[in-house]
Amino acid sequence: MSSVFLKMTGIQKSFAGVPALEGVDFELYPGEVHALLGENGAGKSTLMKCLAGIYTIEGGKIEFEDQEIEIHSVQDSIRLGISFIHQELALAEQLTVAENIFMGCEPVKKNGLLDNRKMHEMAAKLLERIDAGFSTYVKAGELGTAQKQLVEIAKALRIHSNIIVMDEPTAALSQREVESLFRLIRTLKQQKIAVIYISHRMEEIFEICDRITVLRDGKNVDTMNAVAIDQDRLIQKMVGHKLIDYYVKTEHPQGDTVLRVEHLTRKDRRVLDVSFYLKKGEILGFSGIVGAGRTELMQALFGIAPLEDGKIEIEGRQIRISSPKDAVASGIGLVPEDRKLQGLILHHSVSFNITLGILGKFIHFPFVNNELEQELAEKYIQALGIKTDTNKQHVINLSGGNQQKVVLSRWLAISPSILILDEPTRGIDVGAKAEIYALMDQLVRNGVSIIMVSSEMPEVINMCDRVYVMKAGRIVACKEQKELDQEELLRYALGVKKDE
Amino acid sequence: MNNKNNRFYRYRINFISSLKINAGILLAFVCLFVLASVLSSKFLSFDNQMNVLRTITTNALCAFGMTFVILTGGIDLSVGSFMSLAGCLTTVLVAWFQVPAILAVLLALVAGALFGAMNGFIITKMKMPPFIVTLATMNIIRGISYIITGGRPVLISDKLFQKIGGGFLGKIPISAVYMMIAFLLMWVLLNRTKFGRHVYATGDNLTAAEYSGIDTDRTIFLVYILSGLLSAFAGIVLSSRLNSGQPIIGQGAELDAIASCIVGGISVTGGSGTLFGTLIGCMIMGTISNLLNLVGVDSFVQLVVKGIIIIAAVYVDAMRKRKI
Amino acid sequence: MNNKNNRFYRYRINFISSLKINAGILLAFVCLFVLASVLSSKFLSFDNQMNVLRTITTNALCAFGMTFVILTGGIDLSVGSFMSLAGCLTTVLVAWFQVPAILAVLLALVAGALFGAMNGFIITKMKMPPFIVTLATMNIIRGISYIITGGRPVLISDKLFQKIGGGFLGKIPISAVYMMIAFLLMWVLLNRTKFGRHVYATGDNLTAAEYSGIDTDRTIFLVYILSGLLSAFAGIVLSSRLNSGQPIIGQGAELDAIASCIVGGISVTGGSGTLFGTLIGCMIMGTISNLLNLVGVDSFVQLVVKGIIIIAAVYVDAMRKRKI
Amino acid sequence: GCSSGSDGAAGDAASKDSAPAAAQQEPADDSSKDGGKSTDSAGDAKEKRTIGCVIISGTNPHCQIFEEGFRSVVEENGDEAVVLDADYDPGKLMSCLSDLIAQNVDGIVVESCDNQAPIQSIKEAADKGIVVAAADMLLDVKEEENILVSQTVSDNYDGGYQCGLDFAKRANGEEKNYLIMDFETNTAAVERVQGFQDAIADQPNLHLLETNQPNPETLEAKLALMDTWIQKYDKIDCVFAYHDPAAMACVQALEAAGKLKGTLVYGVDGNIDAIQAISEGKMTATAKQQPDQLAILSTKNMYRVLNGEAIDGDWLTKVPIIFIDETNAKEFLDE
Ligand SMILES: Nc1ncnc2c1ncn2[C@@H]1O[C@H](COP(=O)(O)OP(=O)(O)OP(=O)(O)O)[C@@H](O)[C@H]1O
Ligand SMILES: Nc1ncnc2c1ncn2[C@@H]1O[C@H](COP(=O)(O)OP(=O)(O)OP(=O)(O)O)[C@@H](O)[C@H]1O
Ligand SMILES: [Mg+2]
Ligand SMILES: [Mg+2]
Repeated sequence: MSSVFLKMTGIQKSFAGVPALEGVDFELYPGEVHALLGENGAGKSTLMKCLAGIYTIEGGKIEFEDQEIEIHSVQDSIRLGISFIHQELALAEQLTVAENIFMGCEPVKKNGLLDNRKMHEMAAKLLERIDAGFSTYVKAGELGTAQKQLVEIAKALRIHSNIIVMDEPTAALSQREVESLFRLIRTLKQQKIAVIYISHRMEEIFEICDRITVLRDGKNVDTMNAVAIDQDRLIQKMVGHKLIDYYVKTEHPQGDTVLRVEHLTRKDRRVLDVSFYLKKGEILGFSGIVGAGRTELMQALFGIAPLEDGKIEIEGRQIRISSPKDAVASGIGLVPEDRKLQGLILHHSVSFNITLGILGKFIHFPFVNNELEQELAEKYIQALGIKTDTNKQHVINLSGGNQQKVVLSRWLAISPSILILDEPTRGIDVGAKAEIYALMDQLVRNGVSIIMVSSEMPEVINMCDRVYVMKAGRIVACKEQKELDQEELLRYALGVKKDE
Repeated sequence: MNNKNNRFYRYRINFISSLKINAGILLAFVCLFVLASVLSSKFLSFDNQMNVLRTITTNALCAFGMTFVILTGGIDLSVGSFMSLAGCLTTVLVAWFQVPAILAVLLALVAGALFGAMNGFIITKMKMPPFIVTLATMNIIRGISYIITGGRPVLISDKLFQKIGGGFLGKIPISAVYMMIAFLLMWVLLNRTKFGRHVYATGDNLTAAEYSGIDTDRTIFLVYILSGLLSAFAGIVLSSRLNSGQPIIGQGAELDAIASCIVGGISVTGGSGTLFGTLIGCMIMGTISNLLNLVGVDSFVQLVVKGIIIIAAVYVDAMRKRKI
Repeated sequence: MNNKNNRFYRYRINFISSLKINAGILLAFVCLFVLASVLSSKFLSFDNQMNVLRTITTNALCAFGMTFVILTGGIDLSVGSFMSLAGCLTTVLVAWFQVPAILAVLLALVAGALFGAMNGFIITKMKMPPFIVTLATMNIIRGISYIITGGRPVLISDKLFQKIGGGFLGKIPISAVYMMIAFLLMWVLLNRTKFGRHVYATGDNLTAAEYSGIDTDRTIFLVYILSGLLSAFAGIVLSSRLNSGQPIIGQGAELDAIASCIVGGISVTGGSGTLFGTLIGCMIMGTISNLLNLVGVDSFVQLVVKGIIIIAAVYVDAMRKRKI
Repeated sequence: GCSSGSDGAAGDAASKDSAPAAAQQEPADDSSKDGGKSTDSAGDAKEKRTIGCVIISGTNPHCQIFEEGFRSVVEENGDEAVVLDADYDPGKLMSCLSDLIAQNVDGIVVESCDNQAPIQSIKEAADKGIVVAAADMLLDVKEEENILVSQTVSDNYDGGYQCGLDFAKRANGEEKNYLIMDFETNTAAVERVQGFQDAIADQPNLHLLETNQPNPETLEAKLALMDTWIQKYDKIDCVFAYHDPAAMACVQALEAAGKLKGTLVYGVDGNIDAIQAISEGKMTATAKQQPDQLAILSTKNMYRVLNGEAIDGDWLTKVPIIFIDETNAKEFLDE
C-alpha cells in the first residue's frame, strides 16, 4: 500500500467534561476500506464528526497527506474532499430528493441562477449508481427510512471525494441494497478512494473491509487486517469479554392465536389485502426488501394510518384501532423504525423517556414518587446496558445505539402482550444485540407475542418461529422456521419466486 | 451509581432544581434588581414591591397559560381578547342583569374555557396552525366583547366585585395572592401529573408522543382551555381593579405574555422550559417597567432601554446555558 | 425513469407548479372574490381593484421579507418599527436637512438593512431566539423613530417624495408596481438562486443544512437584512402616500405580515411554503378588509367576520392539502 | 364624605391614618420626612417636590402639548416633573399611577384615556395624601368624594358641534352627502361625533352616507377606510373625522384620488399638520383644543391645594375649543 492518506493521532474530545475520545489514533490509506468498530457509545461517530468539522478536537492532530491540518467547519472538510454518510438521517423533508442530494453545492448556470435540470439529471445518475428506484422529484419526507438512507448515500457521492465516511449506512437497508452498496464500494476502491466504514453487522465487515480499528470507551483497542482475525475474536475485542450465545432461542410451547388480521387494506393502498395471525409466545418475522410495506402494515395495525378495509381480532374479539392510544389500550406496543422522528423525546432525560408510558405507576396526583421513577428507569438502563452518565442525561446526547435502547426500554416497561419491533437492532452493537435477543426470548417465554420486522436476514432466520415475506404491500409467502433459508426468502422478496 | 442517582433525585424534586435550571435568568433578574435598588431609593420599599407584584398579575396569569401552550409547541394570540371578554361579560352580567358577582365571575370563566376549547378544537380537529387560528379568534372574541358592550366601558358599583381584584390580604394585594396560588396550582399540574409530562412530550416530539400512546390531541385541546381560563381570570381581576368592564383591555397582552415566557427560557419550538422560568420572566418584565417609571425615564427612551434590557437579560441566560 | 423525471421537472419549475401547490388557497381566494363581487357592485371596478392593490402594498412588502424569515424558521416582529423608522428618517432628511429625496430614500433603506443586520447578528452570533430579539428591537427601533421625530408627524412638501408612493404609472398606482417588481425579484431570489435553496434547507432541517456545508448563519443573517430592507421600503412608500413622516405607522404590521404568510401556506416551523402563496395571502387579507368596508359592515362585527373568513380560507387550504 | 365605604377596599393599613378630608393637609409633612429628595436642593429653604403626570399617549401631539404645559408649571415652581405614558391602555394607566404612588410623589395630574379606569388608583393616592387633579377626560367622580381637587376638560361636544354648524353653513341648503369616521370605544370621540350630528340634525338636505370606524385604530386603517369610501360612493361632499390624524388620512386619500377639491374635511384637535393643511386649503376646519390650557389650569389647581390654598374657579372647568378654518389658520401656524 502507498503512503498514509489521513492520520489522526491522540484525538481528544469531551462533552461537558465527560470524555468521549481519549487520545484516539487512526490511519487511513488510499483505496482501503477501513472498518471502525466498537460498542455503542465507544466514540466512533464522535471521531468522525471531528473529521467532519462538526466538533472541534480538544487535543491531538490531524494530518492529511502528511500535512497537518485544522478542521473547524463543515466547509473545511468538504474542501479536503471528505464526504459523509452520517449515522442519523438528516434530510430536509420538504425538499425533493435531488435538492437534498445537492444541498449546499447546487449546480448553477453561467448566469448564476440555479440549474435545476442539471441537478435532477445528476441526481438521477447518482441514484442509478446505487440502484435506488425512486424519482428525484419526490419529497424526502415521503420516503421510507431505507430510501432516505439511500439518499444519504447518494449525497456522499455528489462530489468527487478522497475519503468517504460511512457511519452505519446499512443499518436501515435490506440485503438487496446492501449488495449494491458493496458493489459501489468496490468501484470506489478501484478509484483509490478511501472508505471509513462503521457497522454493527459483523458479516459485512468481513465481506468488504481490509483493515479494522476497534475502539472501546473512547480509546484504541487494536488495529488489524481483516483477514487476520475471526468473528469471535473480533467481538471479544469490541465487547471486552467472550460472547457465548449470540442468538438465544429456547424451545417452548406456543399458545392460541392472540392476533388475527384479515384482509387489511390501508386507505392510501400502501398495504393491500393482508391477512395473518400471531400465536401467543411466538416470534413472528416480517421480511422483504426496502419499500415492501412492512412498516406501513405495522403502522396500520397500530392505528397510525387509517384503514379502508379489514378486520383485527385480539384473542378472538374484534377490535377497532384508530389511534396508537387504542392500540396501547388493547395491549399492542410498537418500537418504531425511526427513533429520532418517532421514538424519542430528544430534549428530555433518559428516565423521562423510559417512563413515559407508565406514568400511572409513580404519579399519583399531586405526588410523584421520584424514587420509584428512578428505580424503574435504572432497571432498564442496567438490563439493556444503556451507556449514559446518569439517567438525567438528555437523550439527544446519547450515541445512536443507546438511543435505540432507550426507545426499546419504554416499550418493555409498558409490557404489552403483543410487541411489534420494527428494525429493533438497528444501530445496536453486537453485545447489546445478543442482550436484546435474550430479552425477546425471555419475553416470549413469559407469554408475550412478538412481531419483528427486520431487514437483517440472519436475525430473522435465527430468531423467528415463522416468517411472512412482503412485496409491494402484499404478503407473498409464509414460512416456518424449519423451512427458512436466506436465499429463498430473498427470492420471494424480489418476486422471482411465487407461492402457488 | 445509585448513590449518585439518589443525589440527583433529591436535587430534582426540590425546588432548588428549578433554581439550577433557571440560574441564568435568575442571575439576570438579580442584576436587574440590584440595578433598580441603586437607581431608585423607592424601588426596594415594601409598597413598591407589592405594587410590582400587583401590576404583573395579569401578565403572569396569561403567561402561565401561555407556558403550557408554548410547551406543546403552539401559541395563543387570543389571550388579550379573552381578558377583554371575561371582564366585559362579568361586569355586564353584574351591572346590567344584577347577577351576583361570584356567579358572574364563574360564568365568565366558563366562557373563557369554552372559547379556549374552541381554539383547541379548531387546532386539533381541523388541523390548522395555532398561530392563524388564535389570530382569527383574537379578532372574533374581541369583536364579541365590543358588540356586547357597544364598545364602551361598563360601569359597575358592586362592592364585592371591586374587592375581587382590588382587595388586600393583610398588606398583600389580593391579586398578587391569586398569582401565587395560580403559580402553585400550575406548577403542580405541570410537574406532578401525567398531563404535565404529556405536555412536555407532545411539544418536544409530537410523533414520538403519539407513538407512545399519548392522546396528543387531548393534551393540546386541554392547554388551550387552560390558557383561556387563566387569561379570562386575568381579565376579571383587571376589570375589578379598573372598576369597570373595558372592552379595550388586553391589547398586546399576547406579546407580553409570550415575551415573558421566552425571557423565562421557554423554548419557542416547544418541549422545554419551566414554569418558574416564566414567573421570573414576568418579574423581569414588570421590574423593567416599574424601574423606568420610578426613574421617570422619558417614554420614548423607555422603549429603547426596555428593548436593550430584554436582550441583555436573555443574553445572560443564553451564555450560562452554553456553559453547561 | 428519466422520462418520469422530466415530466415532473417541467411541472416543478413552471409557474403552473406554483398554482398547483397553492391550489387550495387560490380556491379560497377565488371564492372570496366571487363572494365579494356578489355582495358589492363596486368591488369589481378597475378603480377598486387598483385601490385594493395599493392598500396591500405595504403589507405585501413586509410579508415578502417575512416569508424568507419564516422559511428559515425565524420570525421578525420588528417590521412595523422598520416602516416607522424608514418613513421618519426619509422625511426628516428631506424636510429638515434638505437632502434630495432619492438620496434620503437610499439612506433610509441602508438604515433598514443595517438594523436588519443587527437583528441577524444578535440571532446568529449571540444565539438568541428570533422572537425575543425582534420583539426587543421592535421596541428599540420604534423608540428611535419617536426620538428623532419628537413623536410628531414630520411635514413634507417635496413633490418628488410625494410621487414616490403616491404616483401612478398610467392608471396603475405606482405602489402596486413596486409590489409586483418586488415580488418578481424575491421570487427569483427564492426559487432560482443558491441562497433561496439554502433558505429552504436551513428552515427545514438546520442540522442537515449545516452537515451539508451550508453556512446557515450567513443565510439567516441575510434574511433579516432582506426583511429590514423590504419593510423599510414599505415604510417609505406609506410615508409618501401619507405625505408626512409618521412615527406611529406600522403598529401591528408584524402580525398582519405573519398572518398573510401563514394564510398563504408558509409553515410556521419553517422550510415550506411559496412566495406566491404569500402574495395570495396578502390579497385575501386585503380583499376581506376592502369587502367589509365596501359593504359597510359595522367595525365591531367586522372583527368577527374577518376572523371567521380567515379560518375558513385556511381551512379550505388545509382540506385540499390533506387530499393530496 | 360618602367615599368612606370604599376605603375598606384599600385595606386596613391605609385607612388607619388617613381620612380623605385630612389627606390634603398631609403632604407637607410627607415630603419633609423624605430625606432623599432634599439632598440636592442645596441651601434652598423650600424642598424640591416631585409632581407626577400620566398622559394618554406620548405619540399624540395633543398630549405632547399637554405635557409641555404641565412641565412649564412644575418648572415655575422649581419642582421635579415625572411624566409617564399610558399609551391608551387603561391597565397601563393604572400601573403608571401605582408607580407614581410608590414613588411617593406629592401631586399627580391625570390625563386619562378612560373615565373609570383610574378611579381606584386615584383613591389610593388620595389615601396616601397625594394631591390629584384630573384633566382632559371627564372622570366619573363627584366633587363630594374628595379625591380630586379639580377636573379640567375640553368641550369635546362643542368641538364637533362647531364643525357641524360650519358644515351646515357651507352647505347652504344644498343637497350634500357626508361621512363620519368615528371611534366608538373612546368617550371623547363619541362626544365629538354626537356634537357634530346634533348641530346638523335639523338640516334635511344633509344626508349621512355611513358611519364607521377604522379597524384597527391605525393610520393605515384610516387611510384604507377612506380609500374604500371613495370607491363606494360617487358623491362625497363632506367627511367628519373624530380627530385630526384621521382627518388628515382622509385628506391624503381624497387627494390621491383627485377628489379633494369640493370635499369638506373636518377634524378635531388642532394639530399643527392639520392647521397647515387648512391654511393650504386642503382641509376645511378643525376644532382646536387647548391642551396647554388644560394642563396649566389643572396643574395650578393641584399646586394650590398642595400649598394649602383653595382652588380658584370651579371644581369642574370646561376649557373652550377654538374653531379654526382658512380665515384664522395662519394665526395659529406661527405659534
Ligand atoms: N452532543 C453530545 N453531548 C454529550 N455527550 C455526547 C454527545 N455526543 C456524543 N456523546 C457521548 O459520547 C459518547 C460517544 O458517542 P458516539 O456517538 O461517538 O458513539 P458511537 O460509537 O457512535 O456509538 P453508536 O454505535 O451507538 O453509534 C457517548 O457516551 C455519548 O453519550
Ligand atoms: N410518508 C410516506 N409518504 C409517501 N410514501 C411513503 C411514505 N412512507 C413510505 N412510503 C412508501 O411506501 C412504501 C413502503 O415503505 P417502507 O419503507 O415503510 O417499507 P418497509 O417494507 O418497511 O421497508 P423499509 O422499512 O425497510 O424501508 C415505499 O414505496 C415508500 O416509498
Ligand atoms: Mg454512532
Ligand atoms: Mg420499514
